[in-house]
Amino acid sequence: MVEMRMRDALREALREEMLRDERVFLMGEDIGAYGGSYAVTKGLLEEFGEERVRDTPIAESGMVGIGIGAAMGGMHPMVEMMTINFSFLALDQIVNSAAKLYHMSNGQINVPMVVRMASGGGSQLAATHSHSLEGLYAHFPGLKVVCPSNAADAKGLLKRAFRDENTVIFIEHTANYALKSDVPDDPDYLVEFGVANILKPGADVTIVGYSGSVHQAMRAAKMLEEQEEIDAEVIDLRTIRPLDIDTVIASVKKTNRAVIVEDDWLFGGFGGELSAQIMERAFDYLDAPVARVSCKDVPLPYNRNLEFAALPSEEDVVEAVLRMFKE
Amino acid sequence: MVEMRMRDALREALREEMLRDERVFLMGEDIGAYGGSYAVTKGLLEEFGEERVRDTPIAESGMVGIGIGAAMGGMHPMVEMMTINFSFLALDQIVNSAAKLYHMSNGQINVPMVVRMASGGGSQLAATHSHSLEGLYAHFPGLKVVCPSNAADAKGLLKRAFRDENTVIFIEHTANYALKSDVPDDPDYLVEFGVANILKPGADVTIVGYSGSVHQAMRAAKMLEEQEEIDAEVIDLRTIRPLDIDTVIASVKKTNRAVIVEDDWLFGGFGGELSAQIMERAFDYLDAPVARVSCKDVPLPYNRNLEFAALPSEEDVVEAVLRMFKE
Amino acid sequence: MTAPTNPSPKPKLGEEQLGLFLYQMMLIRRFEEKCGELYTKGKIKGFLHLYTGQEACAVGAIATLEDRDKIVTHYRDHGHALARGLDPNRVMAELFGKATGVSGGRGGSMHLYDVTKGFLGGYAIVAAHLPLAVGLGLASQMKKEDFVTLCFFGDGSVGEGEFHEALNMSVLWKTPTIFFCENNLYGMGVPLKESLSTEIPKLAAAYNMPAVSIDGMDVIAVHEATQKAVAHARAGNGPYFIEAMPYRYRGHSMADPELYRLKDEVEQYRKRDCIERLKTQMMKAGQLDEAKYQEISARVEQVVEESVEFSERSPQPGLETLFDYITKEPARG
Amino acid sequence: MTAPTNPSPKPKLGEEQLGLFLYQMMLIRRFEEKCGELYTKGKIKGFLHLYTGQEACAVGAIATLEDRDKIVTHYRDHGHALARGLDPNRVMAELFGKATGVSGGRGGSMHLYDVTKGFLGGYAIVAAHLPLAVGLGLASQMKKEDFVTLCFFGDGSVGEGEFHEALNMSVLWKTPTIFFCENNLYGMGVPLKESLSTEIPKLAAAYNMPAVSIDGMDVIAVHEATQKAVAHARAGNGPYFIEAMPYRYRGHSMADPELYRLKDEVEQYRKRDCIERLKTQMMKAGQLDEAKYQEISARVEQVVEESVEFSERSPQPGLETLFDYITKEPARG
Ligand SMILES: Cc1ncc(C[n+]2csc(CCOP(=O)(O)OP(=O)(O)O)c2C)c(N)n1
Ligand SMILES: Cc1ncc(C[n+]2csc(CCOP(=O)(O)OP(=O)(O)O)c2C)c(N)n1
Ligand SMILES: [Mg+2]
Ligand SMILES: [Mg+2]
Repeated sequence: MVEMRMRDALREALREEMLRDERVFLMGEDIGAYGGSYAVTKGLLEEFGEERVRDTPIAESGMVGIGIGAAMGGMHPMVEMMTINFSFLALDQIVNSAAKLYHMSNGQINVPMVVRMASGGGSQLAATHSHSLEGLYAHFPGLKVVCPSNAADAKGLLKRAFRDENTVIFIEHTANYALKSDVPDDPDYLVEFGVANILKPGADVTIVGYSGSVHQAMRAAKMLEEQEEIDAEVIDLRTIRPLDIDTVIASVKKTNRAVIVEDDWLFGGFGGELSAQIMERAFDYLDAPVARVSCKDVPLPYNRNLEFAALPSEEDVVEAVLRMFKE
Repeated sequence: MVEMRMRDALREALREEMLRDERVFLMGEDIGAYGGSYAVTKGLLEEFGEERVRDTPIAESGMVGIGIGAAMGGMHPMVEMMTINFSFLALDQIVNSAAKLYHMSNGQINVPMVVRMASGGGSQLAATHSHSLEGLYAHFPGLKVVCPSNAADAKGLLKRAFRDENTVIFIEHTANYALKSDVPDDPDYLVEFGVANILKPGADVTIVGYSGSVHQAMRAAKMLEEQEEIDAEVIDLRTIRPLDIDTVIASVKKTNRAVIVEDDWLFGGFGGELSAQIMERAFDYLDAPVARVSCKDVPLPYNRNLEFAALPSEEDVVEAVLRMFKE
Repeated sequence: MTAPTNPSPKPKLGEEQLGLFLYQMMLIRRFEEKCGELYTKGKIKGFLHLYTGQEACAVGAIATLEDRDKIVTHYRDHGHALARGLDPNRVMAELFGKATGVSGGRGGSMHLYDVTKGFLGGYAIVAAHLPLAVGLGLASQMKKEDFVTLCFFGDGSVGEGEFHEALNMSVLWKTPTIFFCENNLYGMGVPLKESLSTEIPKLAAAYNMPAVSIDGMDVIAVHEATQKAVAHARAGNGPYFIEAMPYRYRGHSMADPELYRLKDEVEQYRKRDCIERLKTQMMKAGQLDEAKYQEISARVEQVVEESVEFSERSPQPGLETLFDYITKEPARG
Repeated sequence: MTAPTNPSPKPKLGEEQLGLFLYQMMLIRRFEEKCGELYTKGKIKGFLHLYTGQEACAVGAIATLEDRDKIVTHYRDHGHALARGLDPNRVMAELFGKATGVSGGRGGSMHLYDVTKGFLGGYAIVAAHLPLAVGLGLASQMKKEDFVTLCFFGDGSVGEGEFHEALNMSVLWKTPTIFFCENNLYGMGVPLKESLSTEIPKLAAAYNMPAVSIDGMDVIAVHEATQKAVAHARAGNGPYFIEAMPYRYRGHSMADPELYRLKDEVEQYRKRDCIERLKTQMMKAGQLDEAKYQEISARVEQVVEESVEFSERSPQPGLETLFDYITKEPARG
């Protein structure tokens, strides 16, 4: 176990996988000499050279398409989209090529590729640079969508992504990069996809989060415990496709209440899917409607006060829980 | 009232709006001499000339961006994406420019533009050409998303779209193009956004659809009535952003049961949002969990049997309703 | 064997090779005509884009490849598949949506795949497969497998942003990619001159790669140009661009009402037909006589008929396979 | 007024105009330096991309425009905004996120807008505003409003597909668009030669539009070239492409550790500084003396200080405005 920040854990994962498997190589904007926009790939160019750490032109669609081609040719590329905001430009390649080739070719061609991107608001980057669209990617059959909340998971999940035979969308919340936690140094440390993590067991209400929102969930749980004597169970989904709905349902059947926290807009966010599934599978156990705490349905403004007002907070979670107990 | 097919009603709407407002012009692939992939723009080049009916190169992102620029410059463009499948390529422009400019500019710039696209499966066009992604667009604040189910609505909604000050995503299910209905010939005939249509009143269960799925809903209602003596209320949402949730909730409070039918994939589809909202607002009225009937979570296969097995059918709706009454 | 009276182009290719070209072009022609019929009868569904008029491109170009080389192409892919030697039975079965089809009935006309032949697919999003071809080139370099990738696409693709992104990166990274543009003058109903502000080879050359324009109705010219391109790419010199000019005899797809061009234009181009041209040339050169031609015709007819029968008697994919091939499991561990 | 001893470039511009150039460049320089300080102090947040080193581009080019003309640019937009005459107080207030900012505090550094000045914004998705500039050109044509659109972007944009799509359609439709590429040699940390397989003007010219490359550190050269471009576009001849070569003195953004270039390189370029150059030139020509220069300096200092004070004392946008400006209602009816 070594304590490290999530960005360093991610780098370790990339490094170890590159050492383990020569099919693994990296592509993206400024991942070389610049070291990556969020310093995740820092030092890898020096260690692995220009063939395996490739700076690309600013051409998201092309670079993902090239990643797909390389995967078809037997490589296992990691394509860094810099941020999820720029991934719109590559969405066609991700959805129509990467996610569908295995199916369209009747199983002849699969696309082992990891597409990494930073996500999330809260840094006053304004409307075009603050997206949280994990749920958008989770909508497409053929993809896997990973969204770690801490350094240890980030490492284990990213290493696991390079063992997958399919395209994995790996989304890193910018607010998590600097968070530290103990990370196993075993080079075979993997975190399986589709296995949620119960971060805090509890009896009274289930709070579900992923990526950045896990931390609001945990802080809210603490506030509920200390201020309201409400014992919340907190679940970190880790991956949203595959989704470990069983763990969520088991929890809700125990607590009879569920709150979903996510950074994305409420309307049409992943929270809707999760809420619907909880209702479908635990209807008779619910003492109150499943609640959603999400971003307000506005483009994120630059101004700090407005941005904070738009984003979900631990107070919002506490409020949602209390409302449930009042009704 | 004139009986006409949806494609002809759409053409009428375009024609009337072009006659009414000289800011309106059309851009898209093969909308000119070819007449449009689905023959919606047939004859308009001849009537309005090359300046107002512009064939574009195959360049979806560029053409939507040009539409946005033209709108900023005082025009009211209609950009035809041919099909929703190609709109992935323009998603960045739609989401990051069209939807956010009004906000980012603090209300100085708005983008009055209509982006039309055909959607839906069922024609054996295989995995990349069969998307139903209405919900994807509905996720973004700043956009309006219209999905008519019949010729009259199509005309009234499309005309209404050209009165809007914002970007309207106008999605036409290919299976609806040839459907006929009576269409008002009043040039001021408009259908307001955010007003759902109760196609069939009923007392026992609420079936909600939009675009293509409205027809499965109606056929299912008929089967339920004739074979099971179940009296279903059928609601056509018409627009999913803005969403007329009030009409849906009023209906569910009366029937105590709801089934959502949509062509899109179940996981992360718009149905999840709707289901969650129904639960949130009518929890105490629900006799059973809200049910969703959607496309199976697979890329759509070319083979007819497989494709039909994947897509939702009226039988699936009937089954979902019956299951509700059994539980 | 006497030299042809017509001095140019000089066929440097032997009788056997030319005979194969003729056979392949005739096979594609007949296969496509049959597909057109079968579409009208409802045996083939979805979108169907026929290749008639363009046979010289697929046949001349693909003959230059070795077994380990790869091909990616667009939705107008039957010709490329047959020229690469995919089993006509399994290609036709795919169009029927049968389990025996090259893509198990999941892909249909626009998505033919046969990995054993390096035929890595037909793609239906215009220009989306160009980056794939560049990525395959990277794999070839990094795995030192020395294969080249031949990438077919239409003139319409040139307007897409991915065309630009792919060409640029291909030159930057010197990938062994042959960009083969079949400029049949139209993208659906839009004439190229209305959708592109320049000439295709001029644009391609601006990225600093060799770019040539050739007659796409002349299988020998296509073969020669592609041979050069393949040699260039294989030698590690990076990509090569070929614009070949054939003509599409049929509408864009079976749904095309062809309002945008005159029947007369089609007739003019038919006079330069690639099959007629090679046939005449070979006859003049004493490499073909009427009997031999009839023999080829009969063989083609038989192969096509057999493909239809095979498809008719093949089974549908079972409904229990609906959830197959969504993701590949398990992980490599 | 005596002629300058240095014969080329011959300033055809009068003293007043040159004085304005000098003032504007100095204002931008000082404004940006101040922004850098304020960022370090946490007064400005988010991403901040400074324009120092490139002032000649904004100033020389924008001076050629008339009031009705439009500008779109990328996220490195302070220089363009100030050169267009946006109120420095309101530009600074925007960076502070205040309600008095040009975008009401919603946009921040990357998204300055002032419609009254035809300043239609800074855009943060690389190359996404190029098509917007073409669309504005269409509007100008169709509404017969005779305005041209000046579109600024960086060398890094050239790799994007939208660059290609915009240039092509612009030429096809002869829109009055001036594509003004500020080639500062880097897209973030990637040198252009590693991200583009060719030279920018060569590529632009391949679309069949005039394309020139000029010194982006020489405000007079920039002005002359843009004047030609504007005249060309205004006369209905379609788009025009300018590659100007300035140099970015600071990192890409305030977050840039600048690992990819040597301090020495920056120093070399600083020797060619656009402000120093014009200052020397004007002094030699007798159009400027030390006193006048100090006067301008003092004015600049005052304007920048005042902008900071204005911003400090301006109010935050109210929380009750959170849901403002999502969609514009009601419909036009
Ligand atoms: C991204 C995208 N946009 C639009 C279409 C619709 N479409 C299919 S084929 C085609 C024309 C392509 O023309 P070209 O590249 O010249 O090939 P050809 O059909 O002539 O062989 C169009 C517009 C598509 N499939 N993908
Ligand atoms: C589509 C997209 N991809 C990536 C980015 C991240 N990014 C912001 S600026 C930039 C470099 C742009 O360089 P250039 O166009 O040369 O402009 P400069 O910053 O040098 O003025 C990059 C990669 C982005 N904003 N948009
Ligand atoms: Mg073509
Ligand atoms: Mg630059």
